[in-house]
Amino acid sequence: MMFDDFQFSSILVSTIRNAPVLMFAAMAGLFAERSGVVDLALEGKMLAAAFVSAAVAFATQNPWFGILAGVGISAVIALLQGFVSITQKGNQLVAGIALNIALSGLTFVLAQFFFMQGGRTPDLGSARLFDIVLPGSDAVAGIPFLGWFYTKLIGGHSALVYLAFALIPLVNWVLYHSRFGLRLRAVGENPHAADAAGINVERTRFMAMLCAGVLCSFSGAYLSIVQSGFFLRDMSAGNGYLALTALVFGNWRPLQTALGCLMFGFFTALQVQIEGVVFPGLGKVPGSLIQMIPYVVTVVVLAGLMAKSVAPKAIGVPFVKSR
Amino acid sequence: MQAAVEFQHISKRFGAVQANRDVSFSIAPGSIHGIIGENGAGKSTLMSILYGYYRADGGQLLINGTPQQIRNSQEAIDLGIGMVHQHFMLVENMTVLDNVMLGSEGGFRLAAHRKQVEASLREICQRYSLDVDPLAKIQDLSVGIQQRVEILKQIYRSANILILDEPTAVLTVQETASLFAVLRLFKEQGKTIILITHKLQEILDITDEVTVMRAGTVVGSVQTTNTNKEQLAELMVGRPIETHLPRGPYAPGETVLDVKGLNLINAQQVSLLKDLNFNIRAGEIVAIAGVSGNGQSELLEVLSGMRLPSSGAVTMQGKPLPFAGRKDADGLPATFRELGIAHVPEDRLRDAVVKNFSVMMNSFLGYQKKLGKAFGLLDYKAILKTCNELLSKFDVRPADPHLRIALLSGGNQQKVVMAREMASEPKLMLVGQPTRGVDIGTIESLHARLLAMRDAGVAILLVSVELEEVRALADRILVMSGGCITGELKVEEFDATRIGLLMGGLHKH
Amino acid sequence: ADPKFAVIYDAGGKFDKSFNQSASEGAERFKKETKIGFMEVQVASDTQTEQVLRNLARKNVDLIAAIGFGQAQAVQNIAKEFPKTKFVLIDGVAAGNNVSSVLFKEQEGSYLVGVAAALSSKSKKIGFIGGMDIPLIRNFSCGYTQGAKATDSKVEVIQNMVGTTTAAWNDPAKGGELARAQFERGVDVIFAAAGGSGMGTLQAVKEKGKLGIGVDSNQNYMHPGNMLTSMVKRVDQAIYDSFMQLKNGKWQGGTVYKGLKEGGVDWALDKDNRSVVSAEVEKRVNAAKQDIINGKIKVVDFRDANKCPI
Amino acid sequence: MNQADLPRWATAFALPLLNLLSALLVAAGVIYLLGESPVESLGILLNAAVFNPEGLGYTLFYAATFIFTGLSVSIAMQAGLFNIGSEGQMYLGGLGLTLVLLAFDASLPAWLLIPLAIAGSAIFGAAWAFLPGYLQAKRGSHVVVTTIMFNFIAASLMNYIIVSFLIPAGEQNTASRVFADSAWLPKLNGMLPVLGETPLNISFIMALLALVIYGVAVWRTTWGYQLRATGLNQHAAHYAGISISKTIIIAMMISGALAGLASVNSVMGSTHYLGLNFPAGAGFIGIAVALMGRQHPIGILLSSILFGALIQGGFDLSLEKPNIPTETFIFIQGLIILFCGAMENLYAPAISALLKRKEK
Ligand SMILES: Nc1ncnc2c1ncn2[C@@H]1O[C@H](COP(=O)(O)OP(=O)(O)OP(=O)(O)O)[C@@H](O)[C@H]1O
Ligand SMILES: Nc1ncnc2c1ncn2[C@@H]1O[C@H](COP(=O)(O)OP(=O)(O)OP(=O)(O)O)[C@@H](O)[C@H]1O
Ligand SMILES: [Mg+2]
Ligand SMILES: [Mg+2]
Repeated sequence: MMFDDFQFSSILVSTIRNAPVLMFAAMAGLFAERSGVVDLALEGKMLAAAFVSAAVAFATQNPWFGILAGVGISAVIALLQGFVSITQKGNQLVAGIALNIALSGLTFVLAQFFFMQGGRTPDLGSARLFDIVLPGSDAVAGIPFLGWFYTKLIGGHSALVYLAFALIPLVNWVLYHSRFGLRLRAVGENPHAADAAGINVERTRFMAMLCAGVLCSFSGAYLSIVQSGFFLRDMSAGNGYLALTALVFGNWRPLQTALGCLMFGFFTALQVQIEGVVFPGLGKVPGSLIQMIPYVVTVVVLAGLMAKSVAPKAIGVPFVKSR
Repeated sequence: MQAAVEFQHISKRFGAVQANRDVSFSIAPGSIHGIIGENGAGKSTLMSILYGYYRADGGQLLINGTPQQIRNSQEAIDLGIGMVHQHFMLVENMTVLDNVMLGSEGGFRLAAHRKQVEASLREICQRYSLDVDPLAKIQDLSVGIQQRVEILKQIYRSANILILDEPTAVLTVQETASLFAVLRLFKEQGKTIILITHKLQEILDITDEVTVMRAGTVVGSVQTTNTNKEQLAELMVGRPIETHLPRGPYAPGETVLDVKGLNLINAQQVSLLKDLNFNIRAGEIVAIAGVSGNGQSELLEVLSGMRLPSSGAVTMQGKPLPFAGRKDADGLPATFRELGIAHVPEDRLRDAVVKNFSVMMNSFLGYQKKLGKAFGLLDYKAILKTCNELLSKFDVRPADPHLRIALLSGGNQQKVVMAREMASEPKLMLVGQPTRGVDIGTIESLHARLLAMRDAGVAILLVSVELEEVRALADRILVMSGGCITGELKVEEFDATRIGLLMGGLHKH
Repeated sequence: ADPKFAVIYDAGGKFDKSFNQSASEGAERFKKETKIGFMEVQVASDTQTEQVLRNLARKNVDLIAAIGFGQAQAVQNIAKEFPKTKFVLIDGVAAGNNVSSVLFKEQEGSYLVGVAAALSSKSKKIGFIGGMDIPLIRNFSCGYTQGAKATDSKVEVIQNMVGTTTAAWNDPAKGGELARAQFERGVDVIFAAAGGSGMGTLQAVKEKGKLGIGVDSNQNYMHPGNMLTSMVKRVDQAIYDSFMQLKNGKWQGGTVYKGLKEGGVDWALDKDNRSVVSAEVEKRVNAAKQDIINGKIKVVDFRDANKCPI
Repeated sequence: MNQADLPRWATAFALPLLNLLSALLVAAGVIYLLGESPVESLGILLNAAVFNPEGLGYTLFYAATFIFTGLSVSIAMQAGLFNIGSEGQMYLGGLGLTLVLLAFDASLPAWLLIPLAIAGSAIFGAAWAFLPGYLQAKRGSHVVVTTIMFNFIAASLMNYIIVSFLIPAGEQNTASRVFADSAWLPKLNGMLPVLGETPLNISFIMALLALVIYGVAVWRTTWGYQLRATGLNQHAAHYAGISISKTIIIAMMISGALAGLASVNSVMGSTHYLGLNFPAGAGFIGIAVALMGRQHPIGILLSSILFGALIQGGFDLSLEKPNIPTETFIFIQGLIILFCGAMENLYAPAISALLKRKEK
């Protein structure tokens, strides 16, 4: 392999594998937040989808049914979140945090109730999503660089990885080039203007929540039926919050947000690789300090290099028809 | 002839407030119909009912003779009703084109229609002589142009009944004139226009008929040709309005503020204020006239300490204002207040009040440091007493110090702000657009107070786009254009044409 | 009447597929054999531990098993308060005549699986994935490294920790990802001492057809064919023994260290990994085991000086 | 229809009560599905958390921590800042007091040692909140994001410090050594023996005091006025001569100091050593407490007690009913926050209609 010394190749591959969890969630958050609803409940939706996907995939022994069920539950939760934040005009931050807490408890309780394994679902075994081997992989596998590039970097991932990357241009198109996207942005920026233009603000926001629910479910499914092969309590492990960070980092734009997710993926991968490496002058840097890298980088980037990111103006504010 | 719009016994109540009470009148098709009334008289509420924002509690609406239930704006739009709101309803970070398309996109894929819409926009701009770039972002446009975009939207949607709620409150004379030109064109095409304004001259200039509202009810509808300002004003307020306010002789004292070579360049390297030189003396009102967006707002910000100038010397009673050695203006306005500079900002909702505070809590905003006792504790008893005095002195209605200030009408909010700033007994008073969106009764009383201050020896800097107001208050008039002072004249030399030319940037030295 | 027993699991919980679970298995075995039941609880914080211990002591439970070093201080406090109640503490030391502290020489078992790993690795790169960077886990990794290096000094050990919060024990995705990253660096055998996160690691091992090493209880059954072995830590036995002793009136306080010799730790060889472990490996590992038991090999305990010799 | 139309008793009591009942109803459904009797469970829960004095002691013990973290989140919210970082600030606060105690617990008398340690926790908490505050004020970096990041960084940093420096040689527990007796906070059961053996200590009194100070500072002082003005309208605050960046930085530091103080209760009042991950989510519960208590001292007090009771009662209940895992109470906490914190108007239309009918 070409970059053997730096293990750089491995970092890139690992980045690709790490990013989808964040990417799905961040795109989900993008829909919600661009419509003016703060989505602090990504974590909860992810967890619920991870559990339901794993449980159904196990019960049916078919990962696709699992994913489908995950989509369903996550969408239902998103709509509930919508009911609270949009219809009831409740505090969106509270709603998000409340759902996260409730779902963290509920998924455990249900997993325990159904499977009696300490809030874990049984191993999916063959009901996991398989990795796709690109055609002709065997032929090129031996070629330096190209072999690695084709079989490892762009090949050999599960369908959800490809979906995650395909989502970037798709979301970009929907947001900037479709009627739905135009209305969505208007509703998140100035709902009064949208309302005056005859747009149903609440319905548009519900649609956005639905998109958020569906996209977020893939994130959960990726965790449980691609990466782990089972559900475990609290397995979202803060990824929902990281996705939100990527969203802020990306200024609520699909391409930049995806870039933010890849950055997180990259630094996580990097951190894995340099754990235990002896640095000249420093010696072995303790693993716990190396674990900080992605977070420190984020703070530095947000503080220094990045222009101020500008949130959608109406974010977090329930729409009430008078000033 | 069948009425384009007919209100029949419309009533609407908000909590304890009866915003509309048994309102009945009709609007002839192809006419321009004015609605006037004091702040809070119920004009906007009535229009909101017509546009589907609110449901009336009782009564009936007839559009072109047919009773209609209008439940939301979409249904209003479907009936050919368009509304230009007092606060613009535009998405600021989108282009004019996107704003126009919003709600009538013509299909899921935007690109499919964009070109078409753009072409028809350009065509409309030409036809109505509205100079707007369809691809410009709203946030880059001046208020006057934004107003045009609102009109464009309505033309594009071919609204037949057009409601305009105080469209001229933020417009200059020229912009108002061009708006009215468009409105006349509309009328020629047989469209019906409803115009709400606080400016009686505009009513006389353009409307065919005018309805006067007071406290939620209609107090009369008259043909414009059969009436005059005085009669309308009296109908509105319920008492005669004084047009010529008494003022003492012009006897300026010492120089209070002296501005020399003031420059302001923003982060994008645009020069906003260019080499300003002027002074203000005790006991005089210096007015700055000009089209808005020519540096007046920035000048007020600099003089009140909200923004640092790039260069120049400003002295207050002989001492330089403490700009030197600062990186930003964070906290600076406090120092300026201590020096005796009071400030009534142009944008009161944004700068001058905290909407979610009560009237009382707003009654000392900016002066909170003065009120702190031991441990910085606030003495609410004393504050309440002072606040009640202010409310009654300035006739704020309702005079409830515990009401959230957002629930006061704009005019009454303005009274609170003015009262607060005057109560600080300043040496220099900076006043920006004091009567924007305020009804004539209130204008009268605010003007009287400013003049009384002047007579008491306070130096006053007034920024206003209303030439009427400038004429009524100023001793000296400075005209600003493009960040420069393009001319100065005494009030005796007041000449609207000449000022207009100076505002256009034509020097006459 | 029958004596009363109770088990208190730490935050990992009864089903952690690790030492808590092992403890519960020991208690279950005791229950099955003696028909004497026991109470069980899981605590979430150190404050709760004390509360629960006191509650149980008040209910006149005779022997309370506290699992995990986090409970040490609480056990010490309550043991003082209730001198008649007996306690068995796993993985920690608490003072008191009525406390039996059971410590395991994880380094010895880890040494054995390190030997097995070094012998079974083709790439001569082996991996270790721990849950959190704490001395206990470092002791696993230190023993593992000692075993591997003693077998083949050229073997490279790559080590990663899942995280720094308690979430690190419950992040199988990260556990799996770390494994995949190690594979890409050439690792082909991984020892996972990471609780629930280790499930992800072993899953990844199976997926990529590499070899994994389980921890605490015998995890060979999880992925037969891909499990080289498991480093078993017989918490179950310790609990079972302690319960039995009490029942038979032979219970004693004090601190015991359980290594290979005492049967406290071991490597697991059963039908699930039979096919993976060659005769050569089996011979070498068992030889090392003998050497440790008879003192020929001294495996350094990381915790003695908070330092690993290698 | 909104709350403004309703009388005060309805908005202050009836609505929250109805919401709480709704949350409990949903919870009862879940408990029923788990195969236990909701009524009996509620009885056990209430008894364990409220009626039994020792249980009440534990409830209040947990509440003391939540009051501080709740105040921490609340004060930042008053300045318009959403501080998610109380967890990390509390963690660092624990380090601050530990360093003081490790250095001086042998040499200083309790009356000097304890205040010094408490100051240490506040200073470390404040220092950890300074950077996010500074970055928000001067560089416009979202405090929400930076504080989330700082939580992660704190976890790593503390792990490094505890594991590398604080664990006494040969010890298993990932914790500092146990402090000398002089550093143990006086317990309240000395004064109120009925509380039994609970770790409830004087930091509960401190918490009540903090609530009062918070209430006075925010609503009765110039400083609080400036703080709230900044939180509600930055433009107006600037106009009013308030230094926005100073206000933001100070608010964040006070928020951090309060979070730091939250560590005093559990570290000096209960465990008497600094353990790994000792905050155990108290910082996040602080967010819930602040939101549910509407940043009002009484609200914060009541919701802290509610959460304390849930933890205490839930724990006992799951002891008695193995079918109901403790996690059920995490779910119930979430439900309560959802119903009471985000759906406060759920029953407003119904009550309003009821009142109207009566009027007629
Ligand atoms: N959304 C609302 N909620 C409660 N009360 C309202 C609301 N809107 C208007 N009101 C009340 O109705 C009355 C009429 O308000 P409206 O906005 O119609 O006045 P207006 O005539 O447009 O005043 P202005 O000249 O200031 O624009 C006000 O006095 C106010 O108290
Ligand atoms: N949400 C609301 N609740 C109660 N009253 C309201 C509300 N919104 C507006 N009002 C009332 O409507 C009336 C008119 O409001 P509006 O903002 O139109 O005032 P205004 O005089 O037109 O001020 P401006 O021209 O500066 O906007 C005010 O009396 C205000 O009390
Ligand atoms: Mg109005
Ligand atoms: Mg108005």
